[in-house]
Amino acid sequence: MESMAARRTEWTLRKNEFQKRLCEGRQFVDEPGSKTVNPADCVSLLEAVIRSGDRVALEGNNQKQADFLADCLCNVDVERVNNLHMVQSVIALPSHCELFERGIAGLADFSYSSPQSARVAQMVSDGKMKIGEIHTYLELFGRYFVDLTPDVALVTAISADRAGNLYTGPNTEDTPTIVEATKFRQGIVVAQVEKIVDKLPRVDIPGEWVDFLVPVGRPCYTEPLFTRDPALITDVHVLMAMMVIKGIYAQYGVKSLNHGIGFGTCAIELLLPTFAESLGLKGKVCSHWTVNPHPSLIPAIECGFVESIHSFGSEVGMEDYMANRPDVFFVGPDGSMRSNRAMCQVAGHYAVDAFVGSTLQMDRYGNSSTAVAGRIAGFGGAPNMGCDPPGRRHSTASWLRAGRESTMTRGLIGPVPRGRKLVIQMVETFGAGRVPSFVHRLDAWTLMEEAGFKVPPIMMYGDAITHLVTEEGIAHLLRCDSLEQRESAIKAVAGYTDLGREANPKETLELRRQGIVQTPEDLGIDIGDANTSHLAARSIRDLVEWSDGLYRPPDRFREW
Amino acid sequence: MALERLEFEFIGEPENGENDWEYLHIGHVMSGDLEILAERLPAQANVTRIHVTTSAVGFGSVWQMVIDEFMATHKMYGCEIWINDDGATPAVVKLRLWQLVREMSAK
Amino acid sequence: MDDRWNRMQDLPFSRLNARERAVAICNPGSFNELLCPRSKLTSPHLPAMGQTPQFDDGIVVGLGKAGKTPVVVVSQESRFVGGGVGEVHGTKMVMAIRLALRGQRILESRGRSPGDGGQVALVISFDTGGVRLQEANAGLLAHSEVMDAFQAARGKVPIIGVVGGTVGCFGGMGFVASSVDVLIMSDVGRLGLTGPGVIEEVVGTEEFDAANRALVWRTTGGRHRFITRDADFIVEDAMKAFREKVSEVAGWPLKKISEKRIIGTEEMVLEQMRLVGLAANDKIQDSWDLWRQFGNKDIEYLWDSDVSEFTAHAKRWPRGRIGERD
Amino acid sequence: MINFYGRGRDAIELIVDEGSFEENVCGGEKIDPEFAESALVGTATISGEIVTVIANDAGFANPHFRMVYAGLMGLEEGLKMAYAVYLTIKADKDKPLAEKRPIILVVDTPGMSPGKVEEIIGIYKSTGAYQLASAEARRLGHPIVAMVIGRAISGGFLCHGLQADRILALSDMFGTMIHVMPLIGIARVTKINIMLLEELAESNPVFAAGVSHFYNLGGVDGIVEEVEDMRASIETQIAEIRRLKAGGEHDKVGPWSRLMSGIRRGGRKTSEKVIELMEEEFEKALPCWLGGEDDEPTP
Repeated sequence: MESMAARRTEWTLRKNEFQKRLCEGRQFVDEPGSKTVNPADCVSLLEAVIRSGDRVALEGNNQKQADFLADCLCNVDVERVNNLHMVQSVIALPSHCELFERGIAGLADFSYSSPQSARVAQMVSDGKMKIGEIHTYLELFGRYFVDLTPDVALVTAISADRAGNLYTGPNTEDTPTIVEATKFRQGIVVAQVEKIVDKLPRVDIPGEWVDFLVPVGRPCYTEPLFTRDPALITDVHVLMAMMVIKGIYAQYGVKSLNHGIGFGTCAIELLLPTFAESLGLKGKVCSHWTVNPHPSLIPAIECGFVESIHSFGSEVGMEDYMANRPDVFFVGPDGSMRSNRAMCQVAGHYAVDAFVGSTLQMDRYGNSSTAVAGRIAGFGGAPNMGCDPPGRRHSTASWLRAGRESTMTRGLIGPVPRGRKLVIQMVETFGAGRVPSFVHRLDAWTLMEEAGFKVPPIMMYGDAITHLVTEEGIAHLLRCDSLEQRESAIKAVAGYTDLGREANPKETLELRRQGIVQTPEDLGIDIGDANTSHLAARSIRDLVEWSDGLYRPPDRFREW
Repeated sequence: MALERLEFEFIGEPENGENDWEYLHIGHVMSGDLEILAERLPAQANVTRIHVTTSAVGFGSVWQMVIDEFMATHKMYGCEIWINDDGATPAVVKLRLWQLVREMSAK
Repeated sequence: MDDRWNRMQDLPFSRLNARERAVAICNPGSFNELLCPRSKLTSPHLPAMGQTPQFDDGIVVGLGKAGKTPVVVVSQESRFVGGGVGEVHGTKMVMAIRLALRGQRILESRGRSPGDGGQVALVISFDTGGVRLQEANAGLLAHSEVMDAFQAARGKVPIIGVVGGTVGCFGGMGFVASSVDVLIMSDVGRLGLTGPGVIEEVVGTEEFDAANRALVWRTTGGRHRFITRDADFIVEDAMKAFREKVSEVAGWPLKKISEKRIIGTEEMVLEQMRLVGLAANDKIQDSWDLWRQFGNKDIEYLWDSDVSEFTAHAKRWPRGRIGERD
Repeated sequence: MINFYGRGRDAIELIVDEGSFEENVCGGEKIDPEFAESALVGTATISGEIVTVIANDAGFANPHFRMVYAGLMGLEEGLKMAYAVYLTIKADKDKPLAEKRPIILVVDTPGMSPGKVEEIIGIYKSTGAYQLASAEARRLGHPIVAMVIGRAISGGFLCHGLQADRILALSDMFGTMIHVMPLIGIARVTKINIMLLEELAESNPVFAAGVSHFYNLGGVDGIVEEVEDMRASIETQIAEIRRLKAGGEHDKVGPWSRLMSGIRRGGRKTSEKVIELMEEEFEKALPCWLGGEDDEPTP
């Protein structure tokens, strides 16, 4: 026999390590056999179960935050616990940064850091934080099961029973993904909960997957990230939203979709019961959604536009409303909604006809970026929504039509029919402070140089974009048959920006004739009639009324 | 820090609408927005003067283009138009001008 | 024109602009603006500071009719420099009061008496943060002129205040709004002296978080002001509701209107001293503490109920009967 | 140079007859001496004539309201001053115009109390009440003279000072401060460059701090250059006010007269245009509004 590698004999190293840490941690439980740790002992607990250099998943979501555990982790003895490798969806709280400032953590792999973007950039430039990679959510979740499996997970739930079963309520978000990755590779799972109860409404995480419970006595911090006050929607948003509805949704018959959180998409949602209804689109468009429970969807739901909504997370104040609309939302036997970021990301990636987002900057190729120099904000989930998944095999009418029109990409596979997801970007030609949105060079390049990234942080690559919508019109980029034509179409709707001023009026007319570019006039939309009076709701209060009082907006949005 | 004042003048045949208006006023001066006051000149007048007062200095050429487009589209000859602008984007300027025209036809 | 008037009646008051409010609070077609945008009488001070002026300087003044009563209407525009009172804005308001009084004298000279169209009323829609800082001194002086003109009008021209805009009524205009005969608010309206941001700066975020809008409204909003009787009426945030209430009140006998005042006599000062006594020594931490003292039990219900239910169930300050500082 | 910040009592002594000031008595009625002590009210004589004195004593904080200190006017302070005015009116209610006693306002306040409880109760009523009381007393014939000895700031000045018939101020030399907000604050809130504001302030009195700016706007009727002149200046003003009121010229005293002074002094030129044009348009609109003289009342 040729020489062979020595056979491995040890098979339970991780398990042994787990047992050791479990024992050390158990000295802090309130009574033998219990999983409950007094909040006052939480720092000691973390010092007992976390080792320097560990990979730690600290639950940081778009909405709910394991804020108490984050604070405790900031207070561990840095001599004992340091050099941690943080893996988390969102760097959201000041305490998430504090870990790096104090030297407790050194390396981060994450998806999104917009709430702390300036501080993250500063810490990177100061050498306090090293970034492994910035991911999309699905990528990061994928890596939890490959090469970024956490040693310790610090998660948050609403309540637990003594056996450790967790009830997450509507904001389930990342908890199942993190706990599954950690626990099944013999990691330690610590959960902060508001309180411990005898009987849970439902079990979101089985008790045997949870090692320690910290009853904090208050709800964890939860950000109402997807609440947009309709009062802030402008007439320009309404104009662009009308164009999307009439020029894209109606034409393609977009039934399933994901919306970003901009005011443009908010305007679309609020025009469904009015403008879209008047076009006879009810039942024909926007019936199935993979979005967070945007309060601005309430009027469309109430008018019967919406059949189903699956969500990444919940939204503060929407709990009662969702519980009372179980035909629409994914509601458990207990009566409350359950979200799941991983599932919803998969759905938004593979199973929808269209994604609509907005961006800060776009170049002549249609590459778009929200990157701003001096800020590291990450990607979140948008790139997974905003792309055509090559793995998709099922068909819908919208998908097929978009595929037929995709002149340039169709050429690569011969005569085989194939569909395409619509990826729509809404961009005002000038942003806040009259900064042009169309640029020759994206700020992402500058950020790449500043932060030492290998590629510029592009949110959506130009080849993914099928439609660009500005106040000047729609560019049906998928209908272009050459790069030159795409560029002309982009310039044709780039208005009075430098890039837009390069447009050749004759060429623009030809693009309009071919239906590649459509102005409001081409679509039969009167610019002078685009105003917010068309919105089904024009204030948070209108939304409350639409919901029959079931929507209870967070205090910061109640202006009456 | 001073305001910029821009003047534009157009000459052409007024369109024969049966609209019955003396003056129109829309909008508010607030960050990123503007007010427009349009006053009708005597019936035979074929000149339109547009007076822009803006806090955003140095955008004269963009104003020229937006207003050219407006006049080319709507041919509002025979008016005096006053604009007070607090840094509106071209998108907002255009929208307000078009809203003015709609207001006119509603009168 | 009446079409537009009709449409405005169905809209929230808070959403309309100052001119629309002025037009819609009067009988259809009756509003006649003085110093309308065409007069282009703008602030000479803002341009020097690089700030764009507005043709009406953020205030609409005019003559109209509310029900059977001729009214002078003043309506502040909060979209323009926060409704701030500058030189032109302030003088327009002062003049409006003086002209209302002059209108009243003209009617009297014609031998008309209240009841046969012989009573002029003044209606002021406040939507302002008070003094416009760019013209701070002129704005401050204008406030004193307005207060003096109010006193001159007392017992002659009823003054009806309306607070239902998005900014509300703050700064020196808070004094002015408290000095009217009858104050009508919606629950969107706010009345106070110091804005929430400044209070937060002074007392700290722990005690007063200006981003907590519910707290801000609880402290200065229409519901609270109705309970403390600073507002005589609370109406829905609807143009129609405001118009109907204004028309109704404008037609009341002068004596009945004057009885609604909360300040302006020695007795009222003593009453207010008793109300203030309730709050001494940090006894009141939150407006709801006061609501409870007046006998309100289900506070959350009152807070979330619609305006008609709120009005029916809210227990208000019994005016002078309780309270003494201990 | 001396200043009178927080020295309302000292200033009173310089103005009234020596030893004549009796605290917490107004129009013969007593006021609780422990109520709102920084609102200093009382009765004194000037050259033998009885006057009511209302002043700030910044030395007292209000133990019951923690945002009332350093001369800030709180809920109780405004009401107490208003009460003092009403007691004054009551005491002289049967007296002829010429015998209505003067009210002397000694002004040194940095403003109104900003606080949560102040908003819950509605501090605007305290100051509103004081303004209405002052305007009423003035219109009934009481000569009211305000003497600004230190700080006359924003809402504080509005309620305690600006309703007077005449306003005197010690000159800038005494550190007298009259303004709504210092330039640095205005720059911060309006986001206008401070250098530009400083430059504009030299020629335009409309926003900048200072006694002379207020003088040009009409907001101050006279500037007193020497401390010793305060008393005589006040007496002169009282005599002048009496003369005007006796002649029925109520618009030549008080806030409206200051607007007119502002126009004359060139500080409020635009106001003049507003007044003219509004009167003109009003006259034109009258027939449509109230009907012609011979019209029947319109239903």
